[in-house]
Amino acid sequence: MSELKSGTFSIEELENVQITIGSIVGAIEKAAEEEGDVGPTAKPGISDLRDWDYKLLEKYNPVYTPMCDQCCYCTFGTCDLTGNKEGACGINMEGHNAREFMLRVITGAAAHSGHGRHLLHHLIDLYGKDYPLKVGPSNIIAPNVQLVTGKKPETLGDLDDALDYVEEQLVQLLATVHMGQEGEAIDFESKALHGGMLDHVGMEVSDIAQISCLDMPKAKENTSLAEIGMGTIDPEKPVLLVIGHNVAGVTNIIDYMEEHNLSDKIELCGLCCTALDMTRYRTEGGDVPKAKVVGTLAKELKMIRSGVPDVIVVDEQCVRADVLREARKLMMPVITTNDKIMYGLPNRSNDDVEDIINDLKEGKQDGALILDFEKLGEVAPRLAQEMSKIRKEKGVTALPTDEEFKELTSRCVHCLACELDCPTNLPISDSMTSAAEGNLSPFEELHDKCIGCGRCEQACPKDIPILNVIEKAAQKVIREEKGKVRVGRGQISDPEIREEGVNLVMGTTPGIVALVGCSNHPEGTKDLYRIGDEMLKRNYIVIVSGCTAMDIGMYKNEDGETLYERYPARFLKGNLINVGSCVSNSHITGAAIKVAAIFAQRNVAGNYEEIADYILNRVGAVGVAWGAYSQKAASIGTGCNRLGIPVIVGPHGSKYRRALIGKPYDEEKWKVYDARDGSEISTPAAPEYLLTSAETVEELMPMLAKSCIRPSDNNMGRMIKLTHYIELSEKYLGIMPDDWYKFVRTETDLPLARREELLKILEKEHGWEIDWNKKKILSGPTTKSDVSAQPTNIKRLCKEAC
Amino acid sequence: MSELKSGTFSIEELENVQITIGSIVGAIEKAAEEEGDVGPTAKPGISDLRDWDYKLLEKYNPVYTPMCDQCCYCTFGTCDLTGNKEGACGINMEGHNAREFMLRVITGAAAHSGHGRHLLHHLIDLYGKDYPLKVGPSNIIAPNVQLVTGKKPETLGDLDDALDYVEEQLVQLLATVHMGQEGEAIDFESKALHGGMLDHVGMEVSDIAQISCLDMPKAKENTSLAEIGMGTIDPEKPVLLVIGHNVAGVTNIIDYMEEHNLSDKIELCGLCCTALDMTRYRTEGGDVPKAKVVGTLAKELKMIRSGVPDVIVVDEQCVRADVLREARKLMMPVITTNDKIMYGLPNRSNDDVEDIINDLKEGKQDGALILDFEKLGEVAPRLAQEMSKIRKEKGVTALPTDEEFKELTSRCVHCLACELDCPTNLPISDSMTSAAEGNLSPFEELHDKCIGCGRCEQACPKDIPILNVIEKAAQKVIREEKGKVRVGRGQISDPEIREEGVNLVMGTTPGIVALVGCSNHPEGTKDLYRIGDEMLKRNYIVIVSGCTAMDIGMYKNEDGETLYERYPARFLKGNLINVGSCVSNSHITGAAIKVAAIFAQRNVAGNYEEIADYILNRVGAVGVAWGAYSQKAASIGTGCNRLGIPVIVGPHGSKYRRALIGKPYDEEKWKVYDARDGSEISTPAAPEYLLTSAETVEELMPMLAKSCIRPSDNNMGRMIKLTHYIELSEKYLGIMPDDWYKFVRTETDLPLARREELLKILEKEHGWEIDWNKKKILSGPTTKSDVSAQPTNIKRLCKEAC
Amino acid sequence: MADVTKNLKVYTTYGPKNAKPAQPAIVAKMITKAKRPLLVVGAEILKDEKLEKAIAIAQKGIPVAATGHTMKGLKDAEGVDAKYINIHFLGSYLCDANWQGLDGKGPYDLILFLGHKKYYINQVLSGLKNFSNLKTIAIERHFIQNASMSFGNIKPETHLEALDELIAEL
Amino acid sequence: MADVTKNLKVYTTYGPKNAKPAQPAIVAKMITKAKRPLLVVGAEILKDEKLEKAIAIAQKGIPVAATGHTMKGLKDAEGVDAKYINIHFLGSYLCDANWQGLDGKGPYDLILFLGHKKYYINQVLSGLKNFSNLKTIAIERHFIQNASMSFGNIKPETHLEALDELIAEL
Ligand code: SF4
Ligand code: SF4
Ligand code: SF4
Ligand code: SF4
Ligand code: SF4
Ligand code: SF4
Ligand code: SF4
Ligand code: SF4
Repeated sequence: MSELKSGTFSIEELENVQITIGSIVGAIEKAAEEEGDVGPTAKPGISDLRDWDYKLLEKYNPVYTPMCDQCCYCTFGTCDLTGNKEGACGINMEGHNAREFMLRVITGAAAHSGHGRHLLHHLIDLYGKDYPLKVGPSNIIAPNVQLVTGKKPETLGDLDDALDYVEEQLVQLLATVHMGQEGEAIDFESKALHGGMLDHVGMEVSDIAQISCLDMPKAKENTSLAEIGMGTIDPEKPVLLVIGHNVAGVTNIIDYMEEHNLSDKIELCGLCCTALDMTRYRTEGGDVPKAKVVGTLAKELKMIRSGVPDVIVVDEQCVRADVLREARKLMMPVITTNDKIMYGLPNRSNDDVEDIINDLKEGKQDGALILDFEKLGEVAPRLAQEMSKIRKEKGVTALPTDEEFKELTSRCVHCLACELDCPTNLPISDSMTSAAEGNLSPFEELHDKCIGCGRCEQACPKDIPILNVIEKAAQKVIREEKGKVRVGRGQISDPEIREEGVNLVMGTTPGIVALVGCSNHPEGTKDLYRIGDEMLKRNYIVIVSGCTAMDIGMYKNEDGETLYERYPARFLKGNLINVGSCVSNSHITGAAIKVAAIFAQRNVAGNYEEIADYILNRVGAVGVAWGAYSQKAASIGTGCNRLGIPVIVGPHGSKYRRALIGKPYDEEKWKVYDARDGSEISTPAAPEYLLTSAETVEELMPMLAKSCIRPSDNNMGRMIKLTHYIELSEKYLGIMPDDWYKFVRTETDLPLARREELLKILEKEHGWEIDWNKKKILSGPTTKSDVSAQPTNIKRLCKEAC
Repeated sequence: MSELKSGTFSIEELENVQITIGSIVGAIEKAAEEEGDVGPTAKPGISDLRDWDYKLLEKYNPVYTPMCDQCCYCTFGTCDLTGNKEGACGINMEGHNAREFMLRVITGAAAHSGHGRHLLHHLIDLYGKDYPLKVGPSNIIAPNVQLVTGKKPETLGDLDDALDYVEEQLVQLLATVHMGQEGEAIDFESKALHGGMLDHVGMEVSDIAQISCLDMPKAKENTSLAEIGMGTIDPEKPVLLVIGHNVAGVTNIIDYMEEHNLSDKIELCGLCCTALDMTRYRTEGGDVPKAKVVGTLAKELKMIRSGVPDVIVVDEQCVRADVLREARKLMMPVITTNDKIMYGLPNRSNDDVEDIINDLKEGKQDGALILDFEKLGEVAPRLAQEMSKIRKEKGVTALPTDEEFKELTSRCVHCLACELDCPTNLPISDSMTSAAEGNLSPFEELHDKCIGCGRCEQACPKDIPILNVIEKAAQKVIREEKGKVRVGRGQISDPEIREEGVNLVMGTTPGIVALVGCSNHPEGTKDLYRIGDEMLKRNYIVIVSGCTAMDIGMYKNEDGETLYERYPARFLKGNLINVGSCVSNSHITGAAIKVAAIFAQRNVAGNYEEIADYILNRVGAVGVAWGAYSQKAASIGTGCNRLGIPVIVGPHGSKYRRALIGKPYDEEKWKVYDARDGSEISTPAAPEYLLTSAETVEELMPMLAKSCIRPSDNNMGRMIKLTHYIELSEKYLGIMPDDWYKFVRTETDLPLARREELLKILEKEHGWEIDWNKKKILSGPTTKSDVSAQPTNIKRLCKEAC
Repeated sequence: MADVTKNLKVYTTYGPKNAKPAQPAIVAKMITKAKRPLLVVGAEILKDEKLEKAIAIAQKGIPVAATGHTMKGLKDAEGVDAKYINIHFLGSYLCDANWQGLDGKGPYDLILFLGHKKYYINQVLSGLKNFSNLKTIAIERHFIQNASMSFGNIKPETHLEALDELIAEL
Repeated sequence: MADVTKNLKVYTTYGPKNAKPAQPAIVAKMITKAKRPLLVVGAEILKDEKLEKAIAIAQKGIPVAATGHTMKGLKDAEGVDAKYINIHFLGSYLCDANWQGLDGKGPYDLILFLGHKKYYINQVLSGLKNFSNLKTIAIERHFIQNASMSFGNIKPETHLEALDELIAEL
């Protein structure tokens, strides 16, 4: 075919056919838009969903808890904003904090969509723009993309277009971080919500691209189980460790290993989401995962310090900045494979494979940047074999010997500097004393709570390698760190939604609890197991992803079974679903969107406000980012929030600087419209927050149950949800909740077994009128019981309105 | 024409012609690339120019001066990094600071390209994608775009493509701000340089789009002079004040005013770059500018507090965050017109013009968001007329009366809190004393140094409205604030470069001094006048833009003439050129690129490294951002740096956190190759830094002369440059510079008038051998005099190399 | 007497405004003077003898906001007026001049904090410090810089001793 | 005696590590003990009597780095060994263990600062504090938190008095 240039021209011998390249491109765009109904906000700009944001923000007020009282953005500063003072540009603490929060959100969103962009370039290079998207038995292939951009993507090339939009918008948002832009906190809040929404588009693009091209499970129920834990790694074999989030390059390593029969000979293992995505690679058919998972970010430094890896390959995101510095000490070459992390290493992408291997083997360089994945595929496993020999020969040791351990623990002068510096103020000093006396259990306990950050070591005036001491002390525990993680299954399929949607909207499935985020837990990884266990027993749908999907698989019941082994993985009540890696979080919002689209037949494309309103009022879902630390968790949570899904973070999450918390005592604020006639319905605050932190797992449990209550629940649903709320409060706090009665609209809402008792309380403590013969409530509830009411926050969706 | 969808299909009756839409798009891309030679780095990714960056960074070392010893990016933090400690993610202070710097750079770049995107959407809406770019008599329409993307843009639509690239890359860079990405400072440095380069593409896109569509001067020499200064505004007329950087909406106001004969009846004036761009609008033919300029960001609060404006319209960037809060107190409605700044105001874009005017007039709302520029065009001037009447009737007063002034100045308890909070620690307390005693001159003096930030007021325990006191005291001075600013002329044209290029490369034009940036001057605005005056007298080409273009026009000589009136505006030695607003800064780098392209016939498209190397070694240009405060100044400067242009900032600029400074005493580092044969040439460090700060204007002067010395200067050029260097050092520091001799290669390099004196010094102090008969240097210089040497830092560009 | 204000070292700082050192006797005096004090007790008290101290303070007639799952330890204590509330919610309500308190009896004027994770309570207090005028006192074993007043970084034993002194003076 | 360390208030803070208060006599003692002290003088001294004080200190045999255009005031002073250098360059070279000083005689061990803009010198010192082990002493009229030691925020008169004391003890 001859090459066409831009401009108007005609095709040979066909004078009256004129093609204008510009307009063909335009026509493509137009055609795509016209596919089906498109709602009012396809590819919304910053201001297009502002009305919706304002509705949310009126109910859910930004609560600012600054990480710093100063602003140091521009050279007019540093400005002291303490007490909501104004800086030199006129911005006050509220405005600046909202801006700071937004910056974190767009940083997270950029990490995901930047990852998506890299992956997409790579996959389009390999498979072409016309390669079709394949995500499983669904018509709604990409709910977030379709909802936001107004277009249903069909090919890899279509994803390009969605990313263009995301990138354009992220740059608009980043622009507003500049001094002298937005002046009011509320509009920074709206911008933050915008960024969160974009994040889910970026994540979805990333994940469906890799699902489609890399033979990952496509909405499969029974994916395989992968091995997880430091205890599962065989240190006798050459160990090739990969760290990061972007599996692109690693697939070449796996392929090379298979082609060269190395799969059994090399221990290929990973940390963070790359690990999860390795287990998804080519397991669509139910194959055994091709790699082991070591664990989360919290294990990075611990794994390196163990001395076990022979070669480290890093890609992007959540990779400790000191990997090269740490690995160097232990003769582990580091290969960087992505321009986001290059560590100052020489670019060997264009060099001969043998030369690279030789230079690294001989220690001429600490590592190499290899952007050519073909070469990476060969270099990494071959080098691991070589290094394994060399390192064993040289007797590279890592953790202290027993003698050194004694010396180190005795060296401690108990100055407590380490504890002051430890993000969680762990009791290092006392543990040193115990360890010196031969009692390792304090350190064993500490090991689980320790996120392996190394900050204690930076502070110690006696230069004790504290983390090594902890790890040495916990060797016994670490050897037992063996768990299972179900391979990420990708999307929730349309048929599943069709089956379960009604239960969710009516409330007879008590709710969806999405456990996401990282490993910054306040009290160790068992927290997650406890949450999952409790909620699964109670028939909640528990969805996990990323690091949480890992940590939750590290605990077993007395039968030695992890939760994954005990609970099935369909989108049904009482099921435990691992969607996949961080970018798979988009499938959680995706499922909520699908409920509105499939169960309620709402139009998806470009119809954000209506769908979000539907979800806020009717889909009892709550997100938990218990160990959230990263900016990505902020953007994921914020994306959930704009879509009407509340999110709870662990105590460290208060450092995101802002929460969205309602004031249930301000009853005027909680009215909704009835879409049937535009009349107002008084409702209790449900949910009463969009983003908050919780202090302990025990506090979290009843909060979860309460967070799943929605105005649309029918009586049965309400009864089920109230039962769990009351039971969990009694179990974990020892008390009936203060506000349970607010959710009661009729006697049939009350848990059957306790109906009489509760009616009495209603009469006595709240002055409700009860007809004791019929056991009926005569007066009291704020909300009238009316199953067919259609709660909405949007006036224009009401029949009689506007 | 029928609409085409994506996919393969054939045209009626022409079965063997098949068109694949996907590949047409591809073909367009390909075709564009093949237009002329494309160098090795079209649309470079983060890693593609890393080798070049490393070459720069080896000579010019990052110097970190943190603004804060902590990092608060993620919830593992806050981490204490004092003393280059590592945080919880393993990043150390160096790495984090490099990251912080990069974040500021991409924030600036995003502000510019986000602005460009908004403008481009708007102009494409009005004029279509095929609208041709028109920038004046040049073949190189967009040197930065062509250099970086490898494509020469011809239409508005082509600019779209360039912005897509910029946005994609900015998001990649923002992604690396996330915790757990890049680990080494040097690669964050390379990323920062990447961001700076992108910024110039974004700026160029913005400016050539508006030049093309809005009848702005197109590389014109003798543009008109606009009035500038608070003293030029007639408060008796209705005053409509616009603030910001994006002229898009304001053009509708101007048009409306002309159509309705209001131009004489309303005082339309502006602050910051929107003001400059208003004066450019439709003055291509030399028309009188359609608006007055009030001044820079430093005048924003002062202008509002004066009470003079009746209505304020803001767009984006450099707009004080408290405009609405301040204006409210003085009954000035505020109209926001861009989604980057919305101030929480109700969106009236879809409302009736009369309704909007009435609501604002009656004070029902403090202001309105109007994104529809047609409506804005009508509302703003009409409202200004209405408000002028109303505000005069109500007798809205602003500055204190004489009596109030007395009371306020006496109220001061001299606690010095204000001075501690003032960014420049101005002597407020003593000035209060003087003022109370009737002596206003200390405050008059302070007024010029005061950047109107209002921080002092936030600190005052006696609630003295300090800024009002200052402004009241300075009323006499303010009434005299009347200057001139030459309307921005846009690009330097190809013919100009053809004429002047040789003088620049040979050094016979002593150099280009680009004065850019904001109003954060250490000692008041006269600083800039002094610099301009000195360098123009010495035949340097002085280029100005943005706030500097404003401030430099505020001073006059004894004949009452500004520098603009004294010096012509062609790209020739001794000329003073105002390129335009902030985004016009791209024309400064553009001119340097053109020198390489036109004078040296180097290929531009996608040939970044070679062009930058050329500029670094041969184009004696230096940028000065004396009052830089904003992130944009950081990105502009960094873009200059990657292209080989050194930049000096004022003392506040040290708060950008990092400089790039060489070590001249480490002589090994300063060798360059001779492109003729790949041999090494020893040269003195010239320039010896890429980014540094200077303490005073006096220090700056000799630095400027020295910064224009380049290895390629011929004898005549070298003599001229050395003369200025020595003279300026003697004039401003009182001494001969220490290092002047390092630049001498032969006796003809020495200033003629002082040749004998200098030869003596060379003999006596530096031990050089002199033939006193012939007055010739026999031995001594490190660099051999060889006019045809071709200095380069890139081995592959050498003939005998590789 | 327990000197609780010796070690006021901060690991990282929020800015120029930091808590003033507080000695137990002074704190007791301030509580006595306050019209509507509130004791905010966190779940860390469940881990050791701090629980008894918290109860003893509450028994002096100071209403308690029990955050986290602290109610577990307080619900059966006699003479303790404690209600559960999420601490982040509490932080938000306290900045609202219209909030009438846990019992609806009107706004509080002095807030005491005991039994919280250091980093968490500092965050909550960062909100109160910047967006309210409330007097806040941390009687924790760490220096809580975002309170108006705080004990220093002290040893657990000193901490218990200081709490006893405080109780004695109420 | 001028008490120069009374007011150590910071407007904003860089972090937990701040300058220790320095009294003139102590500073004098430290200078006397130092092997290679350097006095870095900024252009603010040209504005008042600080110029004389700077010269007097320099005349005690301490080499001077004259930043900005300070040479204007020093070039004709007798017995003063002063060289011009840009302060940002100086900050960079001082972090380089290989730099042999302005006169090539080897690295400095104690750096004094006088006559600089507060915000500017704090920035330069922020580099030295984080990336060198040099002892740095600010004898300015503001508390310079990023120095190792500093005078406090004092009045101009007190400042001159303190400098006199310092000179007297050298
Ligand atoms: S905002 Fe963060 S980086 Fe800036 S001063 Fe505060 S702690 Fe430091
Ligand atoms: S952005 Fe505003 S508050 Fe922040 S440092 Fe600059 S002037 Fe100060
Ligand atoms: S490595 Fe563990 S013990 Fe040390 S500071 Fe980090 S979390 Fe605390
Ligand atoms: S910092 Fe070091 S010496 Fe001090 S308590 Fe911790 S381990 Fe012991
Ligand atoms: S990004 Fe690193 S240094 Fe910064 S707060 Fe997070 S863990 Fe600490
Ligand atoms: S802060 Fe107010 S009272 Fe104190 S010196 Fe300044 S103007 Fe006077
Ligand atoms: S308004 Fe002027 S005097 Fe006041 S703090 Fe700002 S610069 Fe200083
Ligand atoms: S020069 Fe600076 S202050 Fe002026 S308009 Fe441009 S960015 Fe804003």
